[in-house]
Amino acid sequence: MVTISLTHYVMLSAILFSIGLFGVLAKKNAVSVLICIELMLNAVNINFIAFSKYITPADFMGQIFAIFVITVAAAEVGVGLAIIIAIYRNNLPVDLDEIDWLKW
Amino acid sequence: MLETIFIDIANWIRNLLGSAGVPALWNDTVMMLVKLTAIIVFILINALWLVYMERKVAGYMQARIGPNRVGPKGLLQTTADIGKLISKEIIIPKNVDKILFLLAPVLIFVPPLTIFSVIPFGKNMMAIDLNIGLFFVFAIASLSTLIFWIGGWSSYNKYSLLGSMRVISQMVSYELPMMLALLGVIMIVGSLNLSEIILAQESAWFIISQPIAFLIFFIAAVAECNRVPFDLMEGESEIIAGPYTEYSGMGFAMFFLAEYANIMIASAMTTVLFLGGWLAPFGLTFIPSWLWFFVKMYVVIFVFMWLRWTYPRVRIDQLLGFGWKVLVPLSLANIFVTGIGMYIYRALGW
Amino acid sequence: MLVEFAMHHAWLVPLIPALSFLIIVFLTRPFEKLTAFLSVSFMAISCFFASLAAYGVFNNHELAEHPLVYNFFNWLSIGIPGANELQINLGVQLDPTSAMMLFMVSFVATFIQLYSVGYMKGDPGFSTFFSYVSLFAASMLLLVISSNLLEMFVAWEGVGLCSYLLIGFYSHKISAREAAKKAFVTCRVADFGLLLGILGLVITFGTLDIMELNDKINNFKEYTSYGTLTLLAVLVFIGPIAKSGQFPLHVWLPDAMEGPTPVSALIHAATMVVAGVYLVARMMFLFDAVPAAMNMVAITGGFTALFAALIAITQTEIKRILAYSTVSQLGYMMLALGVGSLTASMFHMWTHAFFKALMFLAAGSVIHAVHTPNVWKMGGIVKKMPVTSWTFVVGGLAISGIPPFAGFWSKDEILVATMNSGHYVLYAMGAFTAFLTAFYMWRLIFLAFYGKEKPENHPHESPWTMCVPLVVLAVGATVGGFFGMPWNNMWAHWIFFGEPHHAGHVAWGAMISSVALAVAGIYLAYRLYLKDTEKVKARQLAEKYQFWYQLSFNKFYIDEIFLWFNHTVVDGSAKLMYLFDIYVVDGIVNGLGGFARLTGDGLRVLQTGSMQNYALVFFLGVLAVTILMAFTGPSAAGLVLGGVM
Amino acid sequence: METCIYNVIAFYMLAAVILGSAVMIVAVRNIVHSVLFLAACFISMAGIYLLLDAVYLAIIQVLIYAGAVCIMIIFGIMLIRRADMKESNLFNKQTKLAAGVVAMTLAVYGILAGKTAWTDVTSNVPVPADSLDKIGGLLLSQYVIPFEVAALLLTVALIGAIMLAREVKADGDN
Amino acid sequence: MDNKLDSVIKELQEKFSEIKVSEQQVVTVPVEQLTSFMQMLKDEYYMDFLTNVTAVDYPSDKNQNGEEDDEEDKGTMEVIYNVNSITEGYTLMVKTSVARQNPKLPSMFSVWGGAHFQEREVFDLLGIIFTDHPDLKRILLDDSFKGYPLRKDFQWVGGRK
Amino acid sequence: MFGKGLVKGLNVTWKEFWSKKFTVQYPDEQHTKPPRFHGKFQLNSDACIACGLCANACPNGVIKIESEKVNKKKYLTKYVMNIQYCLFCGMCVEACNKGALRFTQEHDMSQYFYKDIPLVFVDREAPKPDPETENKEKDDDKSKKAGKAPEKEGQ
Amino acid sequence: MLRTETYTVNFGPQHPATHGVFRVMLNLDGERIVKAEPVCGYLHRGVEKLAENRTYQQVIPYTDRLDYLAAGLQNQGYVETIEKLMEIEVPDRAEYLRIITAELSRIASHVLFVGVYALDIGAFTGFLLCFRERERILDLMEELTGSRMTYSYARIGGVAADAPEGWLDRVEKVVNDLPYYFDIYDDLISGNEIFQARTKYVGYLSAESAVDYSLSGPTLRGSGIDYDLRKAKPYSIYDRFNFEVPLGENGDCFDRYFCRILEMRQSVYILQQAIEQIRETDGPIMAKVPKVLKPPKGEAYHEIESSKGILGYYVVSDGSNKPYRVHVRRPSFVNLGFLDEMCRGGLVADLVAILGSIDIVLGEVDC
Repeated sequence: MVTISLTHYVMLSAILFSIGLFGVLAKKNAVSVLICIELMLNAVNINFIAFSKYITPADFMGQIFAIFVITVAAAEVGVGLAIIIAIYRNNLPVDLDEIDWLKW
Repeated sequence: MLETIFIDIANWIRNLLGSAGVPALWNDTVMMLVKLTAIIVFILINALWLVYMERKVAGYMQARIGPNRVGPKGLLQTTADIGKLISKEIIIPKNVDKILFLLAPVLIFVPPLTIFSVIPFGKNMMAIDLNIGLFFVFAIASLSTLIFWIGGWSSYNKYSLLGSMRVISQMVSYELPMMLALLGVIMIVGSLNLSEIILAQESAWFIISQPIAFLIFFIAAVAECNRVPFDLMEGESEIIAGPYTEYSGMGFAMFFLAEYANIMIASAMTTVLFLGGWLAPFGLTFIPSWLWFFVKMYVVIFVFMWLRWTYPRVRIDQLLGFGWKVLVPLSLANIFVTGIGMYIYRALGW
Repeated sequence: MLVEFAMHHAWLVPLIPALSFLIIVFLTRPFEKLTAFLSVSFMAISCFFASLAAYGVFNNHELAEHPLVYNFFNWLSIGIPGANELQINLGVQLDPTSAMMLFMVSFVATFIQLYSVGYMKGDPGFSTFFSYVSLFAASMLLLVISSNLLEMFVAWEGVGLCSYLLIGFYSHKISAREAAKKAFVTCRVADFGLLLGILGLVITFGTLDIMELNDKINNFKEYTSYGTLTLLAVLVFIGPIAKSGQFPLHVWLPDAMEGPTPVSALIHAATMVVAGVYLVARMMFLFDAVPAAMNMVAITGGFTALFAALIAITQTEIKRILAYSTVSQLGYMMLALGVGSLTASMFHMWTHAFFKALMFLAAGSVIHAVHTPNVWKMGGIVKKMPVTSWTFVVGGLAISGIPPFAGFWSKDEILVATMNSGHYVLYAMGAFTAFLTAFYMWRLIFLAFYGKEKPENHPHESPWTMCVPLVVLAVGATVGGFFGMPWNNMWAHWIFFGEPHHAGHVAWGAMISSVALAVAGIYLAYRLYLKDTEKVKARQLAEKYQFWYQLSFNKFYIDEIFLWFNHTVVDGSAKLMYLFDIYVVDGIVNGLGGFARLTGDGLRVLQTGSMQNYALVFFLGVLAVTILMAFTGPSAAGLVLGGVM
Repeated sequence: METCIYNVIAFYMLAAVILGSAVMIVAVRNIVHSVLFLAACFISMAGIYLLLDAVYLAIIQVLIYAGAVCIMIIFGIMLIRRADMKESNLFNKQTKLAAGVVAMTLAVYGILAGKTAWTDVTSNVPVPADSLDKIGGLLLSQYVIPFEVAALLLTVALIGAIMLAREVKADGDN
Repeated sequence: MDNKLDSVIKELQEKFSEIKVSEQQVVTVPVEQLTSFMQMLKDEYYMDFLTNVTAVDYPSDKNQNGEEDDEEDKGTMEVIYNVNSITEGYTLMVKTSVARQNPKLPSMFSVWGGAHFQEREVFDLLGIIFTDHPDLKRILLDDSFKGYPLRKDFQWVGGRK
Repeated sequence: MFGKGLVKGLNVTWKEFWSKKFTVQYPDEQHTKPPRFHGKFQLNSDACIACGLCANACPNGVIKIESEKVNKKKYLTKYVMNIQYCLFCGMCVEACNKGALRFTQEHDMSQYFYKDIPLVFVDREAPKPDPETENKEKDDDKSKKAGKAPEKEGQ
Repeated sequence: MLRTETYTVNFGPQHPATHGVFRVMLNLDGERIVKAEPVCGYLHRGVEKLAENRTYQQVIPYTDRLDYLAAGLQNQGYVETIEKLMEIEVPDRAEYLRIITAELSRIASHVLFVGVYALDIGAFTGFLLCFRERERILDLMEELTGSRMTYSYARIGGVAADAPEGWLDRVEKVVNDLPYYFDIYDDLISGNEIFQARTKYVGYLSAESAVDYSLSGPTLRGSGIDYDLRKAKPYSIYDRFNFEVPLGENGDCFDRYFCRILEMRQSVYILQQAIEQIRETDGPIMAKVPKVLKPPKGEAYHEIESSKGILGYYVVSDGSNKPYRVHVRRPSFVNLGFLDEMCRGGLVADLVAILGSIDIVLGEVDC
């Protein structure tokens, strides 16, 4: 009988994380980067919950941590979008390629 | 006998399958499928009937008699309409996002159908007895926002876009007071399980102990269903038909029917949460519980229709202002008062 | 049954006004009548509960020594559970002292709110005012019943906030805004001391619970030294100095008269300013353990009493006179505490609450009617406003210490206690203050209520909502003292520290002398301000003692001294610091900066400015570290990372 | 641990959907489609959570991610209008470099995951049935300070977002 | 008609000698004085309500077929304003005429906002140009329409057989 | 009190819900038309003298009349109403001195084909002038005129 | 409110809220209106030009088709202008019949307005209930004139036909019933808080700008200007009736709406008086006018108070049997001129409320 073990979840999370990372590094659109960050956070969440179930099922540490991750993610999206909108509002480009004001 | 008729049928099928030598696992699967299919069929038929009912109610309230030509008393009117709509061409305008445009009417039925799997129609009559059923309902219901938006956005039409933006802001704003209003109920019951909520109303329905919550919930439910006086999404005198503007044929019919499915959910939830679900009032238990449920549900649906054919439409800023400035503080106050009330109640031990 | 309920749910007393605050703020603000009704009725319910609780407490003698303490939930737990965990509970401590305060505060607050219905009519901020007052009452009541210092501190700050809001209620007036700021800042300065004291207590004794502290301080040698304890006591006392308007931080109190009159009555007569006294009373065990601190309290109190009375005799604004009188009376209370008589202090607080609230309200009524606060511009009001005037006269008799009015009994009690404890100088100061009190108070009465009518004033009696509280409080000011007559000594039987006093010991000498002083003061005022219709003699006296008059009239230039201090000392040192900063500190920093800039110029090619580019490099780094750690073993990684991991 | 063939099937199906839609999120050229794939990804992630006996988190996932975050992003996109939605989600210049880094990350991650002996730490205790009660209790007792901090964070984020996205008054007379 | 109006017209005649008054109390004003005249009507006689603006085409030959060649046309166009006074209760018809060849006159928009649409309509149907009008373009007819239909020489091509 | 109007509105619709309905099931039952109803036209071609007054009165040029002179008398050969242009103002009926043109109560004038829309009342050949009957007709004419007059008054 | 780029939306020409083929070009910032430019002419039929090629009587049916919702008023306006031109005295009975038709038309138009306005705001039931009452009035008019909407009833010098037997009694019955229905409208529509929230303080029109922009009718009176030609310059026989001119206070949509409701009540009052008086008036219904009308050379401008505002006819005669020039001063058209200013800064939904409240009829706007 085939079973699903912790490794499966960890691998799923790894692939998801990598896809998200690729998006963060390689997409032009700032919103898209935000989306990919969400993907990465979700990958982390999978790990948390999988560990919670397989390693410490009784004390729910992972699940609670995941809840906090979700909270932070929601806050991050809100602020991130607000920043992007503010940039757009000032008639500046939203493409990350062209945002280089960090340069000296 | 009548009380348990549906459960009996289910058991009979289960026994039949069992005696036919189907393994337990498969038996469960089949049973689940049967239940869900029954619910889907029920909803679809009900949606058809509700369209008819709406037209009848509207007619009667407007000094006319509504559909009366197709079938006895016009009962088959909606069926005929659907038949017509199916046979009509689905017009796909130029420049629309074709896949999403076609996907939206299909997806729009998914959330209501999913939600119905946890609603208790009668004593022990629910497809899935979920521990956090109430939460589940809201989680799934919040998805339909996205689907309305897909429909509106993909239409490539300014009215549709305006309508879909309205949908989003409206549904997002009213989800909040809706949930906050229910916190009072949840605090009293101490559970998110829908059957437990019903059972907790044995002594008094929550409409009596939580009248403000009921009012807020009902108003928010009307808004969530995009019904008058909150039907800004369609607002035919302003933005033609909102997200539905470009839909024709069956695509439109799907949206239309989904609206009724959503009304059913809203009224079923109202019934479950505030009107005692399938509990019989005044000890009239000889009427089966599921019948009570439907009676209550239809009363609520009637009120929905009654409102629709009475009130004008509010404006978008009034709608949002009302949600955020009136309903949200009121629901918070309700939670506060409920908490204090519960504490005093327990402290006094009355 | 109901009494039992009230005692065990004393937390309802502050909660009800808090509830009314919330309801007013969120729901009924637009509906003024509803707001007023709600606020007053909630306060009345609260008062009803409070009186029930007080009744219960005074019927249960055990509570005098073993207060009823219960915690209704665990508020915070800091630290590792089980080990050195600090449990802070939201609790209630009910003993005769707090029960008395509970009753007094809610009673006075109820009538003041009722009075405000009439006073604030037509004000655009009507509802806001009631919400503030409700919140204020809630905070004060919470302060009274709290069972631990943190809870008390929260309420203390709540009271401070509300007083800020209320003093600055007429925020369109610059003076009101300034007064509010002054009150707030002055109190915050002192609260810092209090907070330090509380922290010190926690660190030293590991608890904030008042009863536990009591036990632990009784044998403080196990925890700390005498010196530390003295320091803690002094720190704790700093808070009350400002809050209760003791010298030298009393400056905010007279200015605070900018608020609406009911606020003055509520905050500056009956409730908030006595919070400091109450805190000291609550922490009596702490001060009692340190005689030096005790003496400090006594001297501060006595000096404040005399000092404020001296200022009061030359003031012209009716509310300012009352304000300085309040400061003076608070000095009395502190004095009583300092000499170790909790009984006398609390007793004076009780009587003072009645007569001072009464006088403030009556003064408000007068100002309301004649539209000027200046006593010289009033006169002969007694004919037009009989209720107000006569109640004020009752207040005046009470504060001057004329038997059988309330003030006499309590003041006498304080003086006796002072004498008994052997502080003869303080006794003399107290006695002189009593004389001054009678003088300035009757000066006020004669100037404002009697004498010639001024033609420009058209006073008229106030509406019933304003009169009823006056009458009720006047009755209180008359009979309030009978609880503590030396013959029955009911008061001392209940509220005491250490051992209860015993009845029968009547100090006739002190009593007679204080009455004589009071009568002398009144007579002097009569001669100067009523008999002499042109006030010639008074003017002559002022001319003659020009220096002293000016000193008193300008409040001994305390405000100016503070200003001077601020301008010279604080600003001067700041200037020095500035010079140090720009030459020494900046010199170092600029030097470093120059170096960094040179380096940066070389390295800035690496700055692409693109966020994603940085992220890429960052991840490369993470990757490298991971590989190092995972594939080479911890030691090698540690080597590379410089022992960070 | 009850192993059921359904779980296996469900896992593989959900994983396929998740990864498929994740790839699409990155690959698709239209940002709106990207968001919709994101929603699909989130919903199937909720399925994974169900498999992991985290019912509460599954619901939270749907409610917050699919119901709120996606909609928020859509709102953001709608506010940032651009001429052609169809070309709104392109790759930048360092794509190839990024692909290299990601491939390395994945390799390292994979090797590490494979190397670790998970079975050693795995405990065979089933997840308690009343997880909701437990989580609620823990959140309000042991984790109350993080909980409050999270609440504070959300408030701060809310206010910050409003301040950032607030209408910029042109000329000050608008 | 109205005594009040009579006196007003008399006053007007004194102030503007060039105006002509017909039997029906219709005032004809030369184009040059139109704006100042109207402004005065509004400011001094409280004629605050411009009811109606219209125009009539009078080709020289009055031949409605418009067959003679236009270049020699010496005809005129009359623009008619009906002005009411809500407060005083009188009403006045003011006329002015412009040459048909070059139909131009100042817009009344600066005096009465109500002239906006009505002048646009007159422009649309008769081709009279109101200078200073803020937005003078066709209002009823299509932008691509040729000619001005209410001129007498307009020939309509098409219609039902 | 806020909400009073809302409740009143609900009350109105609730009352209407139970009130009498006004629907007329059209093809089955029909409203009775008043006598002056401007319905379909009817021409009494015998009474018509082809005078053309109706055609002149019509604002829209709906009526087309052709007649031929037969025996010194106008003989109506064609009477067509292009009813698609008709305003149903009733000017023609008013204009008819002979009472030949009338309104009926019939209102359903829809046709499947466009060409069927015009009402063709008369479309006939003029009879050959018959010299034999010419005199006779003259007599008839006289008698007709005599007989017509009271008839017209009756209308 | 988040600021976004403005974008243009074509509101119409085919749109449920424009009451016909009418277009408003909206510049929107989110849902806020930056500019609203009315574009009309989709229904332009050239009535003024047509009239130049018709005899004086033949123009009457065309006037019906301007404001087809209150055709009686249009007929009256035109006919009275010609009478003024030719100086014809109209018999009393004809005047009464004209006034009864005119006021019935006014009520019919206002009832329809109330219903349609409710529909614009989103209340469907009010729309149909209003139609029920309108139908009763139309039945009466059908009985009198033979047509339900385009009456062509008035004739130069009188009216087309006398009232049928018992007609006046039926009119009286309907008229007496009407106030009951107005109460229903008040309960269902005017009193509704949502309706009030949608219309109050929306589309503000100050008295000054209303006069400046030549607005008329209830639109003008909603802003508090007491200017009703029936009272200010009584034409026909309006000086024989006793009635009041209802005025608004705030000049918002609700006032404009409510003015009409009150005006209907006043119309009922006028009708009651008119029926009472016509019963005592016998006589001819036509003045003696020649068959072929050839008015003397000259011109005439005459205005009446129609249901939408001041309806003026300007007719120039050159002595022939056809008018040389006919111009119609259409209230709907002129009232539309202020739409942009009223809408600016409002929401899309406000546009619907404002457009509804000035009660345009496209037949009239486009002429």
